[in-house]
Amino acid sequence: MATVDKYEALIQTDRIHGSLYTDEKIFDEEMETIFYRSWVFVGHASELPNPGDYLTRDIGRRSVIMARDQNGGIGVMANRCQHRGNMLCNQNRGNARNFACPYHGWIYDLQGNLLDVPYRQGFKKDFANMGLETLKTEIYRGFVFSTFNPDAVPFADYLGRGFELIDRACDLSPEGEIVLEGGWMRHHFDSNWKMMPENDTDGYHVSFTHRSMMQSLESQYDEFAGEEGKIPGEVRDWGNGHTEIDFTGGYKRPLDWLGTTAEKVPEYVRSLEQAYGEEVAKKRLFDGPPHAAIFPNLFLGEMNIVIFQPVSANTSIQWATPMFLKGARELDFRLLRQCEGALGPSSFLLADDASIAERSQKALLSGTPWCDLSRGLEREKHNDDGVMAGHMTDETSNRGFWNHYKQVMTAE
Amino acid sequence: MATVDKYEALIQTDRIHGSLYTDEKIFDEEMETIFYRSWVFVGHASELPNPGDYLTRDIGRRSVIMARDQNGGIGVMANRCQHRGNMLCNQNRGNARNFACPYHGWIYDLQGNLLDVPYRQGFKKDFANMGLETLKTEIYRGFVFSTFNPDAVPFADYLGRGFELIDRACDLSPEGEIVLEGGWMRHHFDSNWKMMPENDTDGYHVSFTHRSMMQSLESQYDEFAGEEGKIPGEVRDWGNGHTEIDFTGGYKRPLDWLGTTAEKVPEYVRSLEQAYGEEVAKKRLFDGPPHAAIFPNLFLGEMNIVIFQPVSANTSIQWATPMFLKGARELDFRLLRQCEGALGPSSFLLADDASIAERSQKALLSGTPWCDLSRGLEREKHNDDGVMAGHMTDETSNRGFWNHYKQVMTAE
Amino acid sequence: MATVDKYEALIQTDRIHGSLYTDEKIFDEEMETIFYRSWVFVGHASELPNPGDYLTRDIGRRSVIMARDQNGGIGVMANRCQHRGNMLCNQNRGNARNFACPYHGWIYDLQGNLLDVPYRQGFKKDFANMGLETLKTEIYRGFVFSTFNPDAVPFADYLGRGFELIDRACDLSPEGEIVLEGGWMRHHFDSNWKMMPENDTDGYHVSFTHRSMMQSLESQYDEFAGEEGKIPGEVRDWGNGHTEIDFTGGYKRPLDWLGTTAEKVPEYVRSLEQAYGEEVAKKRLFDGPPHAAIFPNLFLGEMNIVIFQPVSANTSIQWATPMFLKGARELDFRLLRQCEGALGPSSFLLADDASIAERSQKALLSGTPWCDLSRGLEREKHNDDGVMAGHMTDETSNRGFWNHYKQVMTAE
Amino acid sequence: MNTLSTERRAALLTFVTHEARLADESEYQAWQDLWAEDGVYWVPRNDGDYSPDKQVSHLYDNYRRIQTRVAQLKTGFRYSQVPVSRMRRLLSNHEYFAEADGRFRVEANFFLPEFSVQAVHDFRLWSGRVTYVVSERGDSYQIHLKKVVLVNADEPIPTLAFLI
Amino acid sequence: MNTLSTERRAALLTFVTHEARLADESEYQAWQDLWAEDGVYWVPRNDGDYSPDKQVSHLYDNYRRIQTRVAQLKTGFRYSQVPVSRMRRLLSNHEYFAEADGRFRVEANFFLPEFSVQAVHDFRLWSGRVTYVVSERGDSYQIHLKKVVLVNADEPIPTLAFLI
Amino acid sequence: MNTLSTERRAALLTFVTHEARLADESEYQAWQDLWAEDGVYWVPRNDGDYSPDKQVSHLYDNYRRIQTRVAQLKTGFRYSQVPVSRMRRLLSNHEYFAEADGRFRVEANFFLPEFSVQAVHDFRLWSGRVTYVVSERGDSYQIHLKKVVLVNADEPIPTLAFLI
Ligand code: FES
Ligand code: FES
Ligand code: FES
Ligand SMILES: [Fe+3]
Ligand SMILES: [Fe+3]
Ligand SMILES: [Fe+3]
Repeated sequence: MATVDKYEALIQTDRIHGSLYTDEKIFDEEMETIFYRSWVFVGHASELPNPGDYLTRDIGRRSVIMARDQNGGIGVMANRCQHRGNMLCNQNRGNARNFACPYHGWIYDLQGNLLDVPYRQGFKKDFANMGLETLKTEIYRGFVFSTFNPDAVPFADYLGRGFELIDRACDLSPEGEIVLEGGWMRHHFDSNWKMMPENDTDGYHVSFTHRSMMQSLESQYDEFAGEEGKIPGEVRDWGNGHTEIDFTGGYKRPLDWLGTTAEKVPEYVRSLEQAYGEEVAKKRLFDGPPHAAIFPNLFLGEMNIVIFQPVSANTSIQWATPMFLKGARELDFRLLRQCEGALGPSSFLLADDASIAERSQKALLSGTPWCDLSRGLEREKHNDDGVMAGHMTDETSNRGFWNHYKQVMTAE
Repeated sequence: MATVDKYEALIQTDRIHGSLYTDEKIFDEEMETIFYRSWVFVGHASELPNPGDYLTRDIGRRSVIMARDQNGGIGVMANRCQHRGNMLCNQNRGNARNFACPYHGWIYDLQGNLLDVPYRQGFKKDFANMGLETLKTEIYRGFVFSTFNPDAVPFADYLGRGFELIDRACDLSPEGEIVLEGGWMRHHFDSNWKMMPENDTDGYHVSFTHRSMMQSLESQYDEFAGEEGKIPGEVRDWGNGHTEIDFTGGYKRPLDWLGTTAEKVPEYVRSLEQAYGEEVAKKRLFDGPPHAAIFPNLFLGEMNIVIFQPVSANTSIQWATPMFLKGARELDFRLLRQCEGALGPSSFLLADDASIAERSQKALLSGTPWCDLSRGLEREKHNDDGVMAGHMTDETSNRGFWNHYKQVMTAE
Repeated sequence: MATVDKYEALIQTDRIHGSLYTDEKIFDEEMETIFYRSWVFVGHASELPNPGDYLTRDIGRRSVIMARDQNGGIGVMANRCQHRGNMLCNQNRGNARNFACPYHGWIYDLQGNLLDVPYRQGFKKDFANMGLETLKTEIYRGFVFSTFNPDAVPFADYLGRGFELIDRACDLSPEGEIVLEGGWMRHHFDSNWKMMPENDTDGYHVSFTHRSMMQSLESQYDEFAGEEGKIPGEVRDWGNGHTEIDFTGGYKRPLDWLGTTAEKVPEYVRSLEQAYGEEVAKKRLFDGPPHAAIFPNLFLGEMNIVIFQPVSANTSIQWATPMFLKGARELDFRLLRQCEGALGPSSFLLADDASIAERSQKALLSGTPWCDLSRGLEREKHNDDGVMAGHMTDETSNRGFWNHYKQVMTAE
Repeated sequence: MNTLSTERRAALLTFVTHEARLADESEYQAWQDLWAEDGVYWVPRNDGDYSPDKQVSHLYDNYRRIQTRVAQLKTGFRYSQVPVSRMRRLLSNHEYFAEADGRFRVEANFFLPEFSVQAVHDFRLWSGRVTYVVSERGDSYQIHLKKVVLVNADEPIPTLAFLI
Repeated sequence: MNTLSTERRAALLTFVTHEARLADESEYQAWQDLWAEDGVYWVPRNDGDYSPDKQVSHLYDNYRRIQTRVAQLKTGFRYSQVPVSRMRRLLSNHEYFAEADGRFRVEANFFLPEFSVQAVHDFRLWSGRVTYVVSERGDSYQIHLKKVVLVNADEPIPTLAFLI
Repeated sequence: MNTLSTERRAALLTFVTHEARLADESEYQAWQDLWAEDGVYWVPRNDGDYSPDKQVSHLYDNYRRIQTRVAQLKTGFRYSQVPVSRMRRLLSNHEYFAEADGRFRVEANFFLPEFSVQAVHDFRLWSGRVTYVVSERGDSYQIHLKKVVLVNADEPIPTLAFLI
């Protein structure tokens, strides 16, 4: 109850309190409530093409193993031996028949079942109770979501209209599938994780934070700097904390979002038309991918997939990989270079967002001010499809994030 | 009330408890009570000679901007954008027409007023309420003092007899003004900030901590090592936490405090005589500058100005710059070299004080002992001018600091 | 009472909770209860051969000086000046006539008595009350144990049957004395201190953690990998938290524990026989030294002496030195090389234990699981001598540690 | 093993030392001028034992993108380098090799304790191995490849907006 | 002071640079092959001004123990080096000396920012001075002594299971 | 660009390497003996693009003050160096220049991971660029200027009582 009051007080309609970014106790509560009791994105099935493939990843502060078992199924489990708690895997990825603990040699299968313990006579407990802690897991179009909480809300309730956003991404593939084979950049931020979803769906900062890029490079974002009344596109609150910037309104030609034209990627255009028919393909080629954050830690960043990883109140890691399209792998080279240009530590774009986030974090650590969130409150409105939309420069998307955050943090 | 009791218990007449130096909670309370609710020294007007000149500085953990506006006035304001909290200035100093936030381009004038926000239609709040947080500020002879607390005690009540100490410093200038143009050394200490004012007004340690300097360099401090009964000078508690070592009693000739003689600086002697008359000048040339700490963070360190900057319970920064005298700038070279010799990371003097402070800090972190503060309790007395004075080696000055500290920390 | 309940809940017969390794509050309570209110090992008399010899060491977070005074007595005292708390000694070891504080020159003798303060007239307190804080100290066969708590349980009650273990070590010397003159390696672990006594008396991990050593080097431990029913030796709980692995059962020849034979060290064999008679010597040469942990911080690691030093919940230091035998110093070279091979940062053995401990620590920080401790619960039994013993691979020794730990942490 | 002459090695050492200083001092234009038009500036995401056409890198610039990078830095609004990081990198353990086509390869270990001053004022440590492929141009050299393999290439790394 | 010829110094520099790279890259066998059979590999517990026969060292290997050390690393189960630390050490401030019996001594300062990846993912800093005593073997050299004096030799140090 | 002969450069390298070792090893007197009587030892408070007569420096010693500094260190009671810091600095990226009047200038980047042992037992990192101006004296050189520009010269720095 006290906690509920706290978040009610800190998150107001037109402003939020700076301590939400800096308070380690709030961070702890977020880990428990958001990262351990709710659903989070873990990875993508295409990262584990073969049986025995596994990778490790952190959910909040907890390390998990995501593995493909011999039957081709994908499971997610705690990366910690049930004996004395040793870390089972200390590599980022690999292929294994099973997991052997280096301390005393206990062996688990790819689903986390305890297979054997050395010197079995001395151990009397039932193996069935000694498997790895496994997470409840759901996969939608290859996107693997998990929760530590067996009693979490149904997956569909969590994802809500996020399905539509994932569809929009996958539907760009002639085969309806994305492939994450490009490897992940991991970019360390000395700032709170929530600045990542906020910033990534903030249309207001582009001309200022990215002024140097605007001056030195033509990009698809150029359309979105200009007179207030003439800026195309909009920001959206899809509910459930999922938020978006929609750039479609600013595109002039098909494939603007890929920085190219249909003539230059005829193969891709053709396969999309073959797969979905000319009309559907045309629309998709014009509209392009979503630029949308799925609460709490996934970002469909146009042709990139991004994960937000909280580390502490003051540090986080942003993961990024190009979203390859199954059936259109001739685009890989272009997508790789675009990914490096937009995201990661040396990018033209995110490098500056990261520094701005670190400036903010440092300023917020210095005193505990209110942060204004009122922009566009008066002019946002529900679109026909029921999604709340605002002017490209408005804080509708960020308010969407915070509304949902408050709801989660104050839920019984 | 519990807090009041705590400080009553930790600060006794003849001893103080070690946790006062090491407890992060106490540090937090000091920031709130001393650094954010009371007056502190920020900088000197001479650091900002021209309109548009600004510098950033930390008050406790809070970054502020001190700027000279187009009318020549000096203001102090929080270094944090009122929009989403970004750090406005990330340079130590500069000259600006106004302050533009790099995140979304909000613009503030030199007094902190919000001038403009990009895409104004989306923002409906009254600009008058969205200016930077400004600090209540008073300037005495160029010394800028500020407080975050609009209801702080009147400035004169805070400074008390500190006016006299500042006067003593400024009156050494033929024009009555000091000039801080020499730049600041910043010396990092792995120790609590309170060790700085304590040590700087402690006459007891000189022969021991500074033994190596005594053995390798003649200095004005040589007079103050010797038999207890014959040591000249005294330590003083001026009230309000302001404390002093007065070396005057040990000087043998005019300008001993400058390590020189009247013959060698005839120009200075002449201009002082011209400005104030021979008699007054003579006394000033003999007595020299104060060696006095102004609570909580200013030290008039003879011909140097020093700031104590707390960073955490276990770390602090000591700032130091030579105190140039307007109308006697021919002394600059000498003052620069003396400043480097006495203060800063490579100095003959403070380098050793810093290491001793770090040794103390480490020892106090290791257990929580009492620190004795009884020296000279029986022999201290009020001088004619009402100031409490003790033997050069006594802890009268340190008791003065702690008495006031307790009063501040336990005030309603 | 709440604290009692906490430890009752966290430490169960068949499992313990991971927070015991990671919670900084628990660490603080351990420091108070185990390291400051109970007895701990400090050092060995042979480290201070001459009057005036001293060394500094940390008990928990507190630095102490262990010194041999002019009468040859050994004392242990806080390494902190009674005046303002400065660190008295900042060297690891040395020889001194007395201890002079560098800050204001107070002087203490080798027993910690205050001898002098500079400028005595100003200091009115009784010197008798101003000596260094001295620790209650007992020495058994050169092993120096101390406690900060004047009301600690009698030393004999603390050490319990640990006397027998120390005897077993010292009795290998023809003169009944060990000599610690070889210097200490100090190995930094990013893990909790309790993993050290646990791991050092865990017989279960040897074949797994040390697999690489087993494959590349013959050693006395080879006998202890094999079929469960055929593994010789046993683990023991001696009470009072003292625990052991006894390898004797696996030795085939005298001096197996030294990796040598009687023929190769005839001098040693002869002097042992001369000192104790052939029969006694024979048994000692066969049985060898103990491999036993004395609660909380001493490890008799066969021919090495080891200290566990807690630093924080997540960091510790393991000290190690070879145990030289008075009257058999021709073994020194062999003991030195064995010490380096087994213990310390570059050893064939402990280097891997350290990495395993750090993996465990990291995994335990990631979530708060239970750690199983049930192995061998059903088959452990009391030996004739009343000591609880288990199979070499069982957790009897670790349970012994935790039982005592719980008792100490929940005692009134 | 080292078939290059002492003079050649000395000249190559002088060149890479010069390149390092321009990078340290944020002399963007002069640094760009060292590049050949087929230049590739590469910071792989691990040892570089993958094809940059298949896997993402921290940075994989062709000459055109090098120009863009430099142009962006020169605007003065590249906030991740405002103010510029303070840097004095060390190159050592140089090894020199002759390549085909009259090119030369220099490899060296480096350590760069970047002092970051944009937000966090602290050192950020950069350690790794740099490979240069150069050829003669005028009385100096031009760079065809600069590949910087960080020891923590496959770990989270902070913003890398300066010239490494 | 430096009576060794320029060529000799260059050859010695090439050799120690090569040794450092093998250690960096965990090329265990090739590294072992550099050693002479009377080789001593020593990391003293302070400046090394004590007899290793009287005092314990962090590491004091004769040739046989060097072989054991390498064999253990090569098993792949030396957990303190699974995965291997990522390293690119710097040697600099080289000094060259002629020793008796046709041996040569090279001293250099070094800095090794080990990136540890076994449990804690972070830099561990190693700083000190290395002394090599070598003699010619074939067209290269063999190592008789490698002594590595850490600046924090007499302090607690983390696990040192890689080749330093 | 580098008009100095190979021999000259080698001799200058040997000299600054020697100077660095004396500083590392707290060989105070031998270090002082390297100085010319017009020597200036300067650690500016930023890049050194200001007049030390107008602005304060961390350290600005003429020969007399160098002597005082050394004398103080030699007392054994310079507590900020009791015990002395453990140091092995690296100089690299050397550049060599001829100056007027037969003097020579050597510039190099340096990194010094000081292991501090007076109170806090930990590394303190010092990074920057050092400039020497020297001239021949006997068969070696004497120092007229040693200017040490720290990358964090304009930031708070810890006690710098050793010879940098
Ligand atoms: S901790 Fe995993 S087997 Fe013991
Ligand atoms: S945070 Fe300053 S303009 Fe938005
Ligand atoms: S603190 Fe030891 S003499 Fe003052
Ligand atoms: Fe952005
Ligand atoms: Fe002092
Ligand atoms: Fe072990």
